[in-house]
Amino acid sequence: MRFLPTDEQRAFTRSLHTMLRAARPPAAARAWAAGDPAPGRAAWTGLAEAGVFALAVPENHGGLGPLPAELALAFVELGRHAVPGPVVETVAVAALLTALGDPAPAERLLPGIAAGEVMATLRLPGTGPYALDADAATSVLVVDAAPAVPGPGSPGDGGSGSGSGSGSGSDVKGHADASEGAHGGDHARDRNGTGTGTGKGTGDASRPGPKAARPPTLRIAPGHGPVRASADPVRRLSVPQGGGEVLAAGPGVAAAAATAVDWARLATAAQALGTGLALLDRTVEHVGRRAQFGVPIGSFQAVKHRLADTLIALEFARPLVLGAAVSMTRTDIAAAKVAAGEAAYGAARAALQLHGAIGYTEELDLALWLRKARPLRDAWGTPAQCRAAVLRP
Amino acid sequence: MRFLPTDEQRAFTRSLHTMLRAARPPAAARAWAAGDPAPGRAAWTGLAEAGVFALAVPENHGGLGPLPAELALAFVELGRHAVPGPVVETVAVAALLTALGDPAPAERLLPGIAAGEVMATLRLPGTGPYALDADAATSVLVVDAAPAVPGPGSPGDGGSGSGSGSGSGSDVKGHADASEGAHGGDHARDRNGTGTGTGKGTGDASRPGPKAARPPTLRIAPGHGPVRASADPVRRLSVPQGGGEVLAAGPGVAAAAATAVDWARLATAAQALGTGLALLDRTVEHVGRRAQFGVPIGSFQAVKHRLADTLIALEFARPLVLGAAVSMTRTDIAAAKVAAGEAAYGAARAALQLHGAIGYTEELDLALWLRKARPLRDAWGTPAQCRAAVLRP
Amino acid sequence: MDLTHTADEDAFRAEARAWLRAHVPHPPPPSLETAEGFAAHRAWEAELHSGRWSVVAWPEQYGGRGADVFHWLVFEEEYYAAGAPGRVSQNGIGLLAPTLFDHGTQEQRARILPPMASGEVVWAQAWSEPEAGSDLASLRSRGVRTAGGWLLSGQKTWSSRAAFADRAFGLFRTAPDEDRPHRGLTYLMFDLKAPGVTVRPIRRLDGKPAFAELFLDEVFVPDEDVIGEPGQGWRIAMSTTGNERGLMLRSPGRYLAAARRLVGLWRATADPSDTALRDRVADAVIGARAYQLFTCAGASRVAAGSAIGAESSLNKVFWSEYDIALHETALDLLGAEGEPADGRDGWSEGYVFSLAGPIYAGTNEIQRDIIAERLLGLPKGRR
Amino acid sequence: MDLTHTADEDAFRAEARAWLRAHVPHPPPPSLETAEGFAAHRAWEAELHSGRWSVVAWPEQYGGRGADVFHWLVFEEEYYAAGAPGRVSQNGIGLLAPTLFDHGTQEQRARILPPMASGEVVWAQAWSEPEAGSDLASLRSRGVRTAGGWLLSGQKTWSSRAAFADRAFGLFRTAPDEDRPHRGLTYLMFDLKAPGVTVRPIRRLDGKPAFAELFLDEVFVPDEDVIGEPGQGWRIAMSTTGNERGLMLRSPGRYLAAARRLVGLWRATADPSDTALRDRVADAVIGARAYQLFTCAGASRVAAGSAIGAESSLNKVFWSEYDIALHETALDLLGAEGEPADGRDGWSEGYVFSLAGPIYAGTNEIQRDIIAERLLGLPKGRR
Repeated sequence: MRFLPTDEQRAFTRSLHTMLRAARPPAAARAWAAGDPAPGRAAWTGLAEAGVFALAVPENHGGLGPLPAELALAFVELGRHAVPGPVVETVAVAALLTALGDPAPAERLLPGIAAGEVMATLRLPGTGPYALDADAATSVLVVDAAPAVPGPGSPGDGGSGSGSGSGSGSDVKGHADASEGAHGGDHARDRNGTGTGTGKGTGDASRPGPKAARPPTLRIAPGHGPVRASADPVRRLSVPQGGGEVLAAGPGVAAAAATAVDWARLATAAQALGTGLALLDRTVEHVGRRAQFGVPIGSFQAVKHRLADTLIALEFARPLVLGAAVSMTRTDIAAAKVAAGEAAYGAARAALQLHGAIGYTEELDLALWLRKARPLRDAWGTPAQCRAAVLRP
Repeated sequence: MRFLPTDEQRAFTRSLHTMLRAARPPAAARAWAAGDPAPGRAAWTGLAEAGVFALAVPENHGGLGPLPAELALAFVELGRHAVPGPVVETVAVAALLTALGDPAPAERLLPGIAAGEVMATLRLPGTGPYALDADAATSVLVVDAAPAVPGPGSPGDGGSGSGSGSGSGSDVKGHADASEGAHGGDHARDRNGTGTGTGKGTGDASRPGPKAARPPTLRIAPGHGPVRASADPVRRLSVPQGGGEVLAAGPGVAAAAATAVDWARLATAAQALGTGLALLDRTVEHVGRRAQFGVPIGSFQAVKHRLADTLIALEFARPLVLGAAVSMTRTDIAAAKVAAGEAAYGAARAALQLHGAIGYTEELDLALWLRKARPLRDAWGTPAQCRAAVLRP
Repeated sequence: MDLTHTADEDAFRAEARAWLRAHVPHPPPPSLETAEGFAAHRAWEAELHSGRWSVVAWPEQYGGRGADVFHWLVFEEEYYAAGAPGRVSQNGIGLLAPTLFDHGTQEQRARILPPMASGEVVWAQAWSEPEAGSDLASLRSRGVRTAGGWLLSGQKTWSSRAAFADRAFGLFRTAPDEDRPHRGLTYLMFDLKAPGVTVRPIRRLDGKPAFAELFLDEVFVPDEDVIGEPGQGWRIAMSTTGNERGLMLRSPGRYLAAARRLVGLWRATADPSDTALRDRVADAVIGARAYQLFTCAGASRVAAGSAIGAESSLNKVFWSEYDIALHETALDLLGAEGEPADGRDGWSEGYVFSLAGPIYAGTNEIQRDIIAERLLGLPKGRR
Repeated sequence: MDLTHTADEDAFRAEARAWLRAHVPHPPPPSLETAEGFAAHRAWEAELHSGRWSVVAWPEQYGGRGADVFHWLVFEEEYYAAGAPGRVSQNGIGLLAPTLFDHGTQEQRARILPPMASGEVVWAQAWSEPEAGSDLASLRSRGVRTAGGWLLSGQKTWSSRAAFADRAFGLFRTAPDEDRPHRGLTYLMFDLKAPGVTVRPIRRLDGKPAFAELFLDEVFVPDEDVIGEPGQGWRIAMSTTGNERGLMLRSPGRYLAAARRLVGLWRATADPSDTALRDRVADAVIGARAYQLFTCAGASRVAAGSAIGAESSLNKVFWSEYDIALHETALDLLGAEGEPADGRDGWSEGYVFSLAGPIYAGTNEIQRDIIAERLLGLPKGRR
C-alpha cells in the first residue's frame, strides 16, 4: 500500500497547474458565461494536449486509459482553476462508449475525445431535462428510457425513467430516477434517495411495467433548445432536441449508462474538491489581509474555527475521492461524491460569509468558484441519491 | 394581544421558583435515582400545595383548570430545578381522564391528582414498553391497542399499536406508532415519522386489519417489572404488568389518549425548555469563572458564539412553548416539542463541552440537567414524530 | 398571556386582505434589482400609497394609518400572504423615516416623508465604506463646512438599490480631529443625481446590480438636509437601531408566507415518505411560527413600554439563517429545476438574496458577540 | 497511488482473524470501567499476549511482532471486526511505551514493557491538574530531590482508569524557579499503591468510575523511574504527541466496525424509506471510510519518511465528532430502547464514552486553533 500520488502523478498535476494558471481560466469562464466559448475551447485544447481527456479513453481508441486515478487528480486541478465547459460530461461520454463495447460508435467519438476535437455532453434519464453546455459541445448524446433492473425487495416496480423517450425534456418528472435506475437499483428506494422532488407524479399508472419497457437507446441529438443560465452562469443549460441518429440500443446501453454515471460522479467529486480547495485558499488569504477593529479578521477565533472546519471537511473528502478512483467501486464513488460535494458547498458558504459583502459580488473572481459549488454538489447524483447508493447492498 | 405572562402568572412562577430553590431538588433527584423517593415526594406535596397539579384538573373535580398556560410556565420551573418524578405523566393522566368524560374514573383519580395524593404514571401504545417511575407512582395507567383511524392516502393500513394488549412490553415493536396513532394520523407516515427504529418488523402479516382492531382499553396495571435506570438515572423505567382493572374501553379512549399526548408533549416541552435554560445559566457562570491561558474561557469567541447559539435556540423555543399553551393546537404543540427538545439537547452538548472534564462527572449537579435533556427530547414524541405531526394536514 | 386579535385588528386585516386581493399584480413584476423591475416596483408603491397601505405605521398626516405594532404585524401577514411584491422603498421607510420621526425637524418630515410614502422618491442607504464594514467607527468620508451647508467627499459602498434610487442618507465625518472615532460624525441626506456624485452599480452573485458604490466629490448638501446636530450622527444612527425596528427589519408575515409556499411545493413535488426532506420542511414551518411568536412577545413588550435592545441580535441571526435554510430546502425540492438562475417561482433569486442575510445589517459574527456580551454578560475579549 | 495489501499483510490478516475468531469472548466482558470488568479485561490482555497479539507494533523482544503501521492497521481492522473487547492497557501501550522507546533506557524498557504487554501491570496517565486542563504549562504538582530519587506531592486529576490501574506516569515540576513555565518539568513513573498516594475515583456521567483524582504526599520515586533528563519532561512529552500516534490514537478499524454494526441495526430495525435516518447511517459509513483512507494516506506518508504534525488535529476533531454522531444515530434507531443506561449492544455506554471525545486529548477548540494557525497559517489571536 502506498496511498499517495506517485512522483509521476505529482509531476502531471504540477504541470497541469502551471498550464492552467497560464491559461487564465477565470477570463475564459467569464467569456463562456457570456456565450463566447472561444477562450474556453483554447483551454480545452491545452487540456487535451496535456492528455487529460485521453485518460478516459482506452489505448485501442487513441487514448491513454482508462486511468481513473490520474483523471481524478486532473479534475481536482480543473476545479481548482474553475475551468469552464462540459469536462465531466465528455469523460462520461468516453466511459459510456468504452463500456458499451460496440466498436463503431466508440471509434467514431473516442479518438476525437482523446485528441480534444470532440467536446461532448450527455443527458441520461433521471438527471433532469438539461444537458450542460450543449451549445458549445460538438456532440450532444442522449440516453432515453433506461429501464431499471428490479432490485431485491422491490416487487413489481422495475420501470424507471419513463417519459423521456421524446427527448423534449419538458416532462421533467419522467426523469426522476434513472441515474440510479442506470445503476440497477431499487426504484422505490431511489425515489426516496433523489431528494429532488421529481418523484411524486412520475405517473405510476402510465409507467410501463418491466415487460413493457422499451430498450434504452443512445442517440446523438440533432440540436438543443434555448440556453438557460444556471445559478452558475458558466454552466449553460439547454434541453437536447428529440430524434437524431441512434448509436446503440438494448440493455447494454443501460449498463454503460450506469458506468458513465460512475465516472461522471467521480470526476464531479474531484472537481468539487478542487473548487472547495480554491475557495478555502482564497478565503485564508482574504482574512489574513482584511482588517476590522484594528486586526486581521483571520485572528478572530470564530473565523479560525470556521476555516478549520472547512479544511477538515475537505481533507477528509480528498482521500475518499482518490480512494474511489483507485477502487472504482460504486459505493466508494458515491461516498466520495457526497463528501466532496458537501465539503465544497460548505467551503462556499464559509468563503462568502468571511469575505463579507465583497464576496457577494459577481465582480470578484471568487464568484466563479462560489457559484459552482452548489451545482456540483447535485450534478450526476444529489447527496441524497448518493447516500442511498452507499447503503445499497 | 398581550403575549406576555400576566402579573399573576409572573408572581406564580416566582413563588414556585422560591419554593423549589428552598426544597433543594438536586438532593431529592439524587435520592430518587438511588431508589429513595421520600424527598421527591415531599417536593411533590409542595408542588401540589402551590397548585401545580390542580392546573391540569377541571374545577368540577377539585382542580383549578384546565389552565395550560400556567401549567407550561410551571413546567419551565420544574425543568429549571430538575424536579424528579412523573410530573409530566401525572398531568397526562389528568388530561386523559378529563378528556374521557366518564365521571367514575375521573372522580376516582382527579381530585387526588389535584391534591398531590395521586402520583400517576402512564404508558400509551407507541411510546415504548416502559412507564416512567412506576415504582414510585401510586397509580400506573396503561392504554392498550388504540387503533389508528386510517388517514387519507393510507390505503388498507389502518392498524397500529398491535401487540401491546398483553401489556408485557416485551414486544417493543408493537408499540411503534401509537402516540401518533392516538392522534388519528396516517400510519404509513407515522412510521416514517418515528425515527425510533421500531417500525420494521412490526409484523405486517400479524397486524390486525382495521376490522379486527380491538377497542382500546384503559386499565390500572397491578404492578410493574424490574426497574431499569435511564441514561438519566433520575428517570426510572419499568414495564407495567398486564391485567388489572379496566377503567374504560372504546374509541373514546383513543381520543382521550391523543389529548393526553398533547398535554404530555406540552409539559415535556416546557420542562425541556427549563432544563436548557438551567444548563445555559450554569455554563455562563462557569465560563466566566474558569480561566485558561490567563483569561476566563468565556472571553474566547468560540465559547461566546456557542453560547449565543444556545441562547438563540432557547429564546425561540420559549414563545413556541408558551404559544402552544395558549392555542393548544396539535401542530403548535408538536412544533414546541421539536424546538424545545432540540434546544435543550443542544444546550446540554454545549454545557458539557464548555465545562470540560468536570462536566463529564456525575458529581457535579450539572449532570442532573445534562442527562435529562436527551430523554426529554424524545419522550412523548421524538423530533421526527413531532415534525411529522407539524405537517399533518 | 394571549394571542387574540382585537375586533379592530380583525377589521383591519379584512380590509387589507380585500384591498390586496384586488390590487396585487399577477404575475409579479420583474426583479426589483433591474431597471424595469425597479420602475414596476415604484409604480406599485404609488398604488399602495393610493390605498393608504404604503406606510401603515406612520401618522395619517404623512400618508399612514397610525397603525400600532400589532396592526403592522397583521398588515405584514396579509401583505406577504397575498404574494405582494417586495418593497422598493424599504430603506427609506424602515431606516430613514424612524430617524426623521425621532430626530428630524417638522420641516424635514413634511418635505421628505410624503414623496417617500408615494414612491416618488426612493432612498438608498450610504453607510458602509471600503475600509469600514462591520466597524462603522472607522468611517472616512467627510463633510466640510461651506456657506449654507456641507461639501461631501469620499466613497461609500454596498449602497443597496442605489443603482436606481433617487436619494441617499448616511454618516460623514465632519470633525476629523475628535479624539474618539465615534464622535464628529454627521447624519446627512443627499441627492444621487447631484453634481459630484458618481454611482457605480455593483453586480451581486446573480449579476443583478443590487447595490452600488458612490463616489462623492464636493457634493453640496444644504443645512436643511442635516438630521439632528452636526457631530451627533453616530448617536442618532444608533438610537434608531435599538428600538422596535429590531423587530420590524423582517416581518414574520414574510416567513409565514414563504413557509406556506414551501409546504405547497413539498406537497406538489415530494414523496411524503421522504422524511429527510419532510423534516426540513417541518423545520421551516416551525421556524416561521417561532419567529412570529417571538415577534409577538417582543411587540407586547414594546407595547408595554419596554425597549428592545440587544435582543434584536437574536432576531437577526435567527431570520438570516432561517431564510437560507428555507431556500436551500426549496432548491433541493426542485431538484434539477432548482439549478437555473431564473428558476421556478423566484426560489433561485430568493436563495441568492437570502445569502446576504448573515452578512449585512451587522454580520452574524458581530451579532453573536453582542448576544454573548450584552445578553449573557460574558467578558469582552479581543474577539 | 494504490490500496492493495502485500501478501504478507494478507497472511497476517488471516492469522489474526483466525486467532481472534477462536479467542474473542462471547458475550463480551462487563464494562472495563467496573472492578469486575477491569479484571476481565486484564485477563483478556493476558490472553492476547499469549497469542502475541497484545502489542503487535512492538519489537519481538518485548512481546510484539515488529508490525509496521500497515500491519497494525490490518490488525486493528480485524480486532474490531471480531467484536473484541476494549483495550484496558491502551494508555500504557499508546502513550508510555512510545515514550520509553524514544527516551527510556534499555533497563527501563526491559523492566516495564513485558508486564505492560501481558496486562500484569496496567498504566494510568497523570497529566491534568485541577487548574491545568488544556493549559499543561501551568502544572503545579512538584517533585523534590531526595536521596536516590524524588518525592512527589500535589494533585492530579482526570486520570483515566486510575481507579483500578497499577501504576501511573506524568509530568511534575522539579525546578519551580524556571522563568518559562514549560521548563523544569520532569517525566516520572510511580506506583498507585505506593505510600503517600490516595486514589479517589471520579464517576463519569453514567456513574462508572472511569477516572480518578490522585493525591500525592511525598511519594518516593527512585531515579530509575525518571524518563529522560530531569527538567526535560515537557519536550519529551511533546515529542511523542506529534508522531504517528496522532494516527494511532483511534484506529480506523474501530469505526469501520462501529459503522458496520450501525448498518446492521438499521437494516434490522428501520424502515428503509425513512430517508432521514438512512442519510445519517450513510454518513456513518462514509465517515468510517473517509477516516480509513485518511489514515492510509497518513500512514503512507509516515512510511515514506514524513512526520505527522499538526495534521493529527484534523484527525482528532474528525473522529471525536464522528463518534458522537454515530452513537446518536444508533440511539435514535433504538427509539425507546435507546433510553436505558444499559441499553442494547453497548450503544448507550458507547454514547456516554463518545461524549468525552471532544474534551480530552486536547479539546476540539484547541485543536481548531492549532489547525487554523499551524495548517492554514492564520494569525495568532488571543483566542
